[in-house]
Amino acid sequence: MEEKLKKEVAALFDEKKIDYFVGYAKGSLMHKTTPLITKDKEEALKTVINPFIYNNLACYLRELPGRVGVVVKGCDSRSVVSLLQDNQIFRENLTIIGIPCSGLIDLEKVVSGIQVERHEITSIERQGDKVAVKAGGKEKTFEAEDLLFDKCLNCVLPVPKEADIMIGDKDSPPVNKEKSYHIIKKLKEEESAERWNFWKDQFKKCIRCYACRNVCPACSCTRCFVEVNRPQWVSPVQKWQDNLVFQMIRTIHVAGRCVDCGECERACPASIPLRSLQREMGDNVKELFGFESGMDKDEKPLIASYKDTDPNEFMR
Amino acid sequence: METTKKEWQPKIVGFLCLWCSYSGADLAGSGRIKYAPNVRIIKVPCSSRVDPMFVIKALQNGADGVLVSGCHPGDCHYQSGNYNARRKFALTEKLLEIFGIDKRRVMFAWVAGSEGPKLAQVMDEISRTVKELGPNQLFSDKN
Amino acid sequence: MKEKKISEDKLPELLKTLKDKFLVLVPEENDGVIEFKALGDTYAPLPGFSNSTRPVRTLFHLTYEPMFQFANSEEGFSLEEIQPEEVKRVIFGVRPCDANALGIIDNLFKDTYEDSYYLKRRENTYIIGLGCDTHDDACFCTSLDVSPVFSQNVDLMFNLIDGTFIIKSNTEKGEELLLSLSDLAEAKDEELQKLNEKEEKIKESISRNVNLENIDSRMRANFENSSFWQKVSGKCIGCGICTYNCPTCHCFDIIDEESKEGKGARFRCYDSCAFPLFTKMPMENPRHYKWERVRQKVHHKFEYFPLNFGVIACVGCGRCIRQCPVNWDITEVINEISKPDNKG
Amino acid sequence: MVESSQNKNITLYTYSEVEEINGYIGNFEVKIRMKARSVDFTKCTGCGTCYQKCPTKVDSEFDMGMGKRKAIYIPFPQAVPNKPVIDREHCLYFKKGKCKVCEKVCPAGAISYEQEDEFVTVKVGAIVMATGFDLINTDIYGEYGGGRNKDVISGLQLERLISPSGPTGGHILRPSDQKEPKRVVFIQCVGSRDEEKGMVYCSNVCCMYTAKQAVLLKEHIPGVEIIVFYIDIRSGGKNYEQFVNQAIERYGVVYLRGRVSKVFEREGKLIVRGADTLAGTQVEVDADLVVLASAMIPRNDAKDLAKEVGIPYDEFGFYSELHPKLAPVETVAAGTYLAGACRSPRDIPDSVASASGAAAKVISLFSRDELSIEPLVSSIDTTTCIQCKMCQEVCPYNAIIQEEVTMRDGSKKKQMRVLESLCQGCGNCVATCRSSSVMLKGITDEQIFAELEAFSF
Repeated sequence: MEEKLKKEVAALFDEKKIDYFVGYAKGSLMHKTTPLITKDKEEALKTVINPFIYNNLACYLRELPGRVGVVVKGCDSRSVVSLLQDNQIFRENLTIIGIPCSGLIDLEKVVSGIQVERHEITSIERQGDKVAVKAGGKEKTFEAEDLLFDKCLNCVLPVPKEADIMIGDKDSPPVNKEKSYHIIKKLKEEESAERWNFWKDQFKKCIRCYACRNVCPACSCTRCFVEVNRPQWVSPVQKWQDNLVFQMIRTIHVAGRCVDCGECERACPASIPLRSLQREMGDNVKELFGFESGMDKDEKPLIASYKDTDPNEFMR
Repeated sequence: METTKKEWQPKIVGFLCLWCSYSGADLAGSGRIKYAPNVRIIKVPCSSRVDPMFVIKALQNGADGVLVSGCHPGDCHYQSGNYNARRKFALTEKLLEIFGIDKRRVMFAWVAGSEGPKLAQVMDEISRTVKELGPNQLFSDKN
Repeated sequence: MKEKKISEDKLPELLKTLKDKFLVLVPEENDGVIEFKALGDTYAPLPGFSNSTRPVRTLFHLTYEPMFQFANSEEGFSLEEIQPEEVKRVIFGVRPCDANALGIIDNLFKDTYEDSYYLKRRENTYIIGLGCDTHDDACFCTSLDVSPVFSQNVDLMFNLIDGTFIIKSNTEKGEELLLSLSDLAEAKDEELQKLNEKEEKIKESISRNVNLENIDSRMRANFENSSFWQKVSGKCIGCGICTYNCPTCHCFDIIDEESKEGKGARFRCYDSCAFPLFTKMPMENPRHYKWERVRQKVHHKFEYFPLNFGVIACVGCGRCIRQCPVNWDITEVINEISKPDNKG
Repeated sequence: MVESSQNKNITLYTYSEVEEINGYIGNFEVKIRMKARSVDFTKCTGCGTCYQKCPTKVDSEFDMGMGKRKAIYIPFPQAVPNKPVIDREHCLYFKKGKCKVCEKVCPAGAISYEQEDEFVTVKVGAIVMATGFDLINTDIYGEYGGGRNKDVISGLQLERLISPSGPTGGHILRPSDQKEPKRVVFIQCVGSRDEEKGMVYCSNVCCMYTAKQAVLLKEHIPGVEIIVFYIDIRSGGKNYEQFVNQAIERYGVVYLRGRVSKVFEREGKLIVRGADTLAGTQVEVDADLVVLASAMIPRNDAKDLAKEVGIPYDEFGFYSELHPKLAPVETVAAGTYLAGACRSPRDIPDSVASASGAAAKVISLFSRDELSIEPLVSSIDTTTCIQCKMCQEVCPYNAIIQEEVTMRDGSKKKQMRVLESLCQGCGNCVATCRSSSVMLKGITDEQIFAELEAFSF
């Protein structure tokens, strides 16, 4: 797969079809990958594909001038479509290289599974439904669904829909809705006051680094509402109240754009389960309006459109 | 004069659209209809002017409840504003649920300019509900 | 004073005795986040290399803190200063890199303007360092002459050698603390020898390395190289993780929060050069583009801070690499600048 | 119409439809579809040979289906322009590919079967909506025959029967057997003031035209008996009350206050059964002709056009004025005005008055070089706007555009702009903008925020 991708990328540069290539490269930390953004063909050939390509590269597309070739997984492709709906990027400037995804391995789950630190793990290999992990003398085989990111276990679109080039065949991660939803489910069963207290405690940890926002392709504003100071919607002082209000409003803003790529949660240095917020909002959006983010680039954005038949029961 | 301790009264912010709900309030007034005095009204041109941010900010500022009201679907003075608004309101309602804010603190209503009695009813209803829920302590640093 | 020692299993007891006089903070893990928390019933050491998610400086230079309260009423304007809490603290388990970082930012907070909030907390806090037994692939302290087993900025230094903690006192405060702990045996020379061996071993095994030769002049020469900065900043998403969780970053903003009836407070809170609003002025933003902001961060640490205080503002703790959502790596950037073929 | 067709400042587009409206007050662009007439008007002299010779007969729309016209036809004698058009749906040539009689007989060679719809885009400064009305389909009233009986007709059909250029040449002959009726029954409020089946409103004109038609019938047919079933007589208007009184007193038209419950056929007669609520009795009369005062309703495609223009309409489809008292011919869409029955049912004097009002509004608009508008309009901060165009999507007035501007350094850049002349200040765009780049002057976020703060909880 990697070889095929390299061939395609080289061809795109040779045929002068792209100015920039956005893909993944080996990271500077064991097992991790890092985004690769380059104008240089030779550098672009360092691109890799493995079960650790977690970054959603769609978040770079707005910044890049000219024609861009971008590697997308299914969820990322939805982000791209969503950005197209929002007029943030233009299809004619994009060459979308799709990668069917069988799920991404969550390194934190590997570490807690094998009880060895990440940098000491020598190899992690996906073999169908199993993942073999080797560390020092230890060797352990896991069920894939125990090591994949929660979001992957309920993937809506494993194979990118909007793609110009496809690398590889159909592929999809195992489905385990229960596991994917464990936090959401637990919270749903609680009384609303308990839920509030849960989030209150979570946002006491928040340091307002805005990694959730900056890593999110759906957050496409150049100036976020938190940076507005007349009026000051959200105080820059990192009190939990304002941290929480920031995330509440962000949740509304990305409703209808969020594709459940889970990047917000992965990026969060305070380990706040942000994905469960966004995912539940996304599920609500689907239930209320039959709208699924990033599926059809010709669809109008959620908030810019309406139907006469939209839910009305909640109104007095 | 005052001998008994005053009963706690909720403070509720009401975003009312100028053309329907606010006229409804006018009508209720000229019709001498009595209703709870707890809602402080902020007049907006259209329910579509109401950003979900307003609702959240009102709660953060300590409002015990929020009422948002506009023209009935199809009756919007600005043609389709309330349809757009309805989507935002539905999302806001879900947002409250997800974060664990009691949904009963926030009420969305359609009140036409001719519906003075309904406006009064809505005002009474949210005042009563919020009174039962007690003061909004959500954003308080205590507890 | 000669190094003392205490057996590993006696440590919880030792910390417990400290608890009577001090607020004892120890690292604790919760949901993958390691934080310094008040010691509970007992101390449970964390396994392996486990540095706190946030550096220890966040306990001195708080994320936000009120500086004074004000009120404007009919009786007139009143202002009440808010001083930091007067609590004697012991922080146990500070890694040498983070302790070193405190020494670095002391320079700033002690400079022309003495920052009472920071300094008072420094004064009231005993820092007990804990030498590293291991490290991960983001660590590069050795490149910055930080020892993995000792720091000049701890009061006491603990190092585990074969089930025994070797305790080295480094300051008067440390000695005072050590004296208050009854009958600790003295460490033997061979144990100290083993400690040296351990240090060498860890130093050797840290493979991440930055080339800091002539770094200041190289940085200066490279400053105008916008295409270089544009390239290296490409994948940065501009979040504040690396600055907020950096042990030497210290930028803050001052905010007045006025609430109802003219009452309010002035707050100091973290700010990050990664944000577009950082030091933005009414009409002009000195760092309009992402690459300019990334450059600011790197230059501040490796050029401006050394220029002002004679020390590089980096201790190689590796947090900025470890926690970065896109694996942006400052060591790669510095090494790129240090490459002989980098034209600058 | 003839007069206006000859005015050099008026261009009439007949047999045409509005396809698309863009732009804003003072600068509308209207795309008009000029339907193919299949007759070259530059050649046609209007001699009329073609429609005399055309073999195909079709029910005449103008005569409300009571008369016939040809497949090539002039809709009515005073039509402007007075030149024929081919009805392609019924023309034998278009249906079967054979005939071409009109082409053969046309002395001017004006017939052109190949003609296609043409489009023209005109730039106009203002738009007057004058789409008129339709009549409610009285077939829904089963008790009045449900449209099965030919001699139950509408007021408009009777109007054609009375007209000298109508299907009977002005002789009042009932449709079923072309006999002169001896007794005519008028039923008022059919579809009007009827919450159950019809429209809740009063159609305004029926009382008066019924009185007029009754008088005309009396004058045309000596000895004709006329009975009018009514709910109440609404004759507000100059000289209207006197006119009705005259019909009753001088002409002897019989007015019975009461509802008709049933109209049915018995032995070649129409039996009208109803109540006389003043006498408190049931009445049953036999009539030769029954005339229903059907409700006026908006044109069936009025709503589609309103959506295109961007004006609101009420639950029935009548266009909404800006203000019922103070701005009855204006609409919320700046530069768009209302005339006639498209706003509500009205008679000729009222239609003329509103049309004059609309014309006067247009003239006063055009007489100024600058426009004064409400100051509560939106504006966009182009430095923070990301041009997601959500504001444009939600704007009901198409008041937000993306335009290319030249920057100070000469480079071109696209940016969004609010057309202040169109913006009505609803604020939908403001609440939709995620980056708070849109501001509604006078009702800014800052002001609302201050109101929230001022409540001081």
